[in-house]
Amino acid sequence: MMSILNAVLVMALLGVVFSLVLGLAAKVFYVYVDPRIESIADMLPGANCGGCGFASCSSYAEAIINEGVSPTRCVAGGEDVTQNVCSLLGISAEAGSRNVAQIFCRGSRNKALHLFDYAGAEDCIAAHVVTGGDKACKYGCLGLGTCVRKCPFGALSIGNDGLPHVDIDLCTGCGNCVAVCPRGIPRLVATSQNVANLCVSKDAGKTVKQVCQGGCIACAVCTKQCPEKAIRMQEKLAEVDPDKCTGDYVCVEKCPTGSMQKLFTAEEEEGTAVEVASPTAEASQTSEETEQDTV
Amino acid sequence: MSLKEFLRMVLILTLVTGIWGGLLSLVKIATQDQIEYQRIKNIKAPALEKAINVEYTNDPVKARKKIKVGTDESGNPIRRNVFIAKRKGRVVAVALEGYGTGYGGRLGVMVAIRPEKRIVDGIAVTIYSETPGVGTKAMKSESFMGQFSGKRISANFGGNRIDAYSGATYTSEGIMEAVEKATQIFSQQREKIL
Amino acid sequence: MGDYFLMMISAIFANNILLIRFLGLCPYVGVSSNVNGSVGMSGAALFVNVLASAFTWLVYNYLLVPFQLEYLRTVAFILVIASLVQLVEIVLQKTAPALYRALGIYLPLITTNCMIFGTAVLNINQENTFFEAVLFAFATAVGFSLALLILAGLRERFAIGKVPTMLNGFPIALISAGLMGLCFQGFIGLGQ
Amino acid sequence: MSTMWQEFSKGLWKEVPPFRFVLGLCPTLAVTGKVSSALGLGCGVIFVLMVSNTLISIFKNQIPGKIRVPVFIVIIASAVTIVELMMEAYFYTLFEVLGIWIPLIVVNCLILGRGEAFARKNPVHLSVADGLGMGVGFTISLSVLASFREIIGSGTWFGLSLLPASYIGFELLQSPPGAFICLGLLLALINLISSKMEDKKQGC
Repeated sequence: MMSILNAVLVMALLGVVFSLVLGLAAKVFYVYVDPRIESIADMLPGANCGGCGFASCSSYAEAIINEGVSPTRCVAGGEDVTQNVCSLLGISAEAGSRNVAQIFCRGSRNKALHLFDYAGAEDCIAAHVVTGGDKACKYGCLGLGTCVRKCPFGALSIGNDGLPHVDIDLCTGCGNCVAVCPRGIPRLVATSQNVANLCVSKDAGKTVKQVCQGGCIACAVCTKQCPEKAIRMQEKLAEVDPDKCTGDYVCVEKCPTGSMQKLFTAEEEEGTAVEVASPTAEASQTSEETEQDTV
Repeated sequence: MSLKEFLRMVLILTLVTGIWGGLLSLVKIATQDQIEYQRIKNIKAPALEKAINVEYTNDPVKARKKIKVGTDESGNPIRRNVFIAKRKGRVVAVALEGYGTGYGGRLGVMVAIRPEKRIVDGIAVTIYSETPGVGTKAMKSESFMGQFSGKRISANFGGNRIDAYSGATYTSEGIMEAVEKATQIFSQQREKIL
Repeated sequence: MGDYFLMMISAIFANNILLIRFLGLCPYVGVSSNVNGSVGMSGAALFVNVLASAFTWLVYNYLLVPFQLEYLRTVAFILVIASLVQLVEIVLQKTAPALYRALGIYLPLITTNCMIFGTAVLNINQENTFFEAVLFAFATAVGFSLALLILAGLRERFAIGKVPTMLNGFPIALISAGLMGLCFQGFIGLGQ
Repeated sequence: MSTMWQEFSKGLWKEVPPFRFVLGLCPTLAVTGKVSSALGLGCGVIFVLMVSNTLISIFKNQIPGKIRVPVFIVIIASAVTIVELMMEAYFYTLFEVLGIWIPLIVVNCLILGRGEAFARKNPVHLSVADGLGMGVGFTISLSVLASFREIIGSGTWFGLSLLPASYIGFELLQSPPGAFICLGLLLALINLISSKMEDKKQGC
């Protein structure tokens, strides 16, 4: 009898002590947490899939409140969750522009100079570290599709030109591709922006001209021609200030290499339209296949 | 968190732990005899089998008795298990452990005694920390361990002639000491044991 | 002193908690896919493991043993660990927000980490003193972190390399863990 | 009845732990040196999983959210203690072999995982079916892995010699690192089978 009593008392004691300590600690060490964070976390599916670009649903909820991240990023939850979160925050789901990824390189297979046939690991990070890639331009896109594989939404694909392309309907602006690219080729751009200089090369104009027909050669024509003076040169690159830009596209017309481009328009001049792959591309493909066979 | 909510939380956790504590102690009480039996059987059965040479039909671990052999420093009684082997309902041998000091430390020896003849039936070492290959050789030696069988139990058990195992004097002495202590306990508590 | 040193070496290498004793495997496979995650997990595990071993040792020796309630060990220990983890979470959030942000998401995972509970039970089984228990917990957690970090490094490489599709993911991680285990077993001679 | 069967059977192939859900790995590797110990631990897990799923499902509405995990874990730990005491009393040799792994059932992520993910949200009869299915699936997986390791590692199965006495056991599989490698290969095999099965479906 005594032993039963002992067991009950000791266990109950442990229960009381721990619940008291926890309860008190929760009061003493109380940190104000916006109650909206918890309610948003409850609305989110709780799968911690990482599709939004955050480690867990609760950290996404925190980011929505504290950092003003868009509530439209949860893919797993779909429309319903987005609607619920938006109504909690009192904003409409469609309002304003959103950020999507854009590819800041036009060095396609027939525009950029290729030095050799790359047959190494199919991974941009590896290629960047080991050989620096097959292009003569050491700033441009490596085209091995690491961003494509990283994209949780299937919004990216490698086109026939050997460059990634963004399907802006699928892109949620999660920034996974931006984080993974060793050369910073994908960037997040607001859908309201009209034009952008799609080149990241910091080489001198002469070098750029030698290695790529599509790059920014820092001629500064656009800065002079822009009626709003919305473009200025920075580190051998023309940069557009989207706040000043009114969208009359003078820069796009005047740009000698076509590096300055209209954004978010249907005609993607070069892009997926290139049907015929250049001989170099074919050569590199076949060499890859033979390499795989021997391995 | 309101006070009411807080109290509710404490109460529920306390209730859950308390109830489970009680339930578990019931399970423990229901199983403890069986557990003790299993533990003793697992540890002592091999030594018992070795020590008891006469034929017996019962399970000596099941027919064990606990006897008081003295008190420790704080006055709590020290109890020891005595295993009783029977044939056709008659006690043919009792076995109990004695402890001595060998070369490496404490030595435990299971000593089987035939009560009606007052002689040692056989012995087996239960716990030891002797030097492998030296002290342990004595324990494995038939000629050394076999000497004890048939020795009479008397007040002066040490007077019996036992030859030490050469090269393992300390171990031999430790085993002798343990056997002597076990026989002493038997002599003193004979009535209680039988 | 030498004994303590040997005990630590043995707990870190020859009896590595992950690769030889098989404790704490779930986070091992779960968070080892990148190095950053495993650094966070290692820190959290180290911290909680030492604390939990100290607390469970005290509870066992000063509460359960005097009342002869050793059989309630499992329930009492897990209660201590679960509460401790939650407490650490609450306290860290207030006092060290930076640390909380780094370790926070790994803390709930630790409640059901068999390493913490296993270390507590091993301490009791080995009849360690309080100091030994804390030291053992520390060495164990170091061994855990070591194995976790090495595997995370390996797995970052696998992500780049060409692994046969059927081996991709968990199978290759497990096989490389096995090969690592073989290496760690080579240290067995040291621990004795 | 059919839904109960569904909940039960999903634990046997579709979501079989630890192969599909990599949950509860530690015992999977530690006790699979011999089929008998794998089966013994599996039975313990089935019992604990049934008890915890049932109780959590019954009391799901009474337990406040803030102390949900402590309460769940106390329920699980108590069921484990019952298993521990029973095993010590009636299956002592198994108890000795399994040793520390019996109390460690409590931290098997599978059990808390099912409580959190299933029993907390579903009625009692479905939770029981789910617990039984997952437990049986877990036991079968353990036994399969243990069979591989015991037969190839020492040429026996359930302690019976299967292979001729001249067979020298491949001892790597009996050692801890061998457990990892064996499980890795087994998972690869399952991946292969699943992908082959899908290929066939597409072919039709």
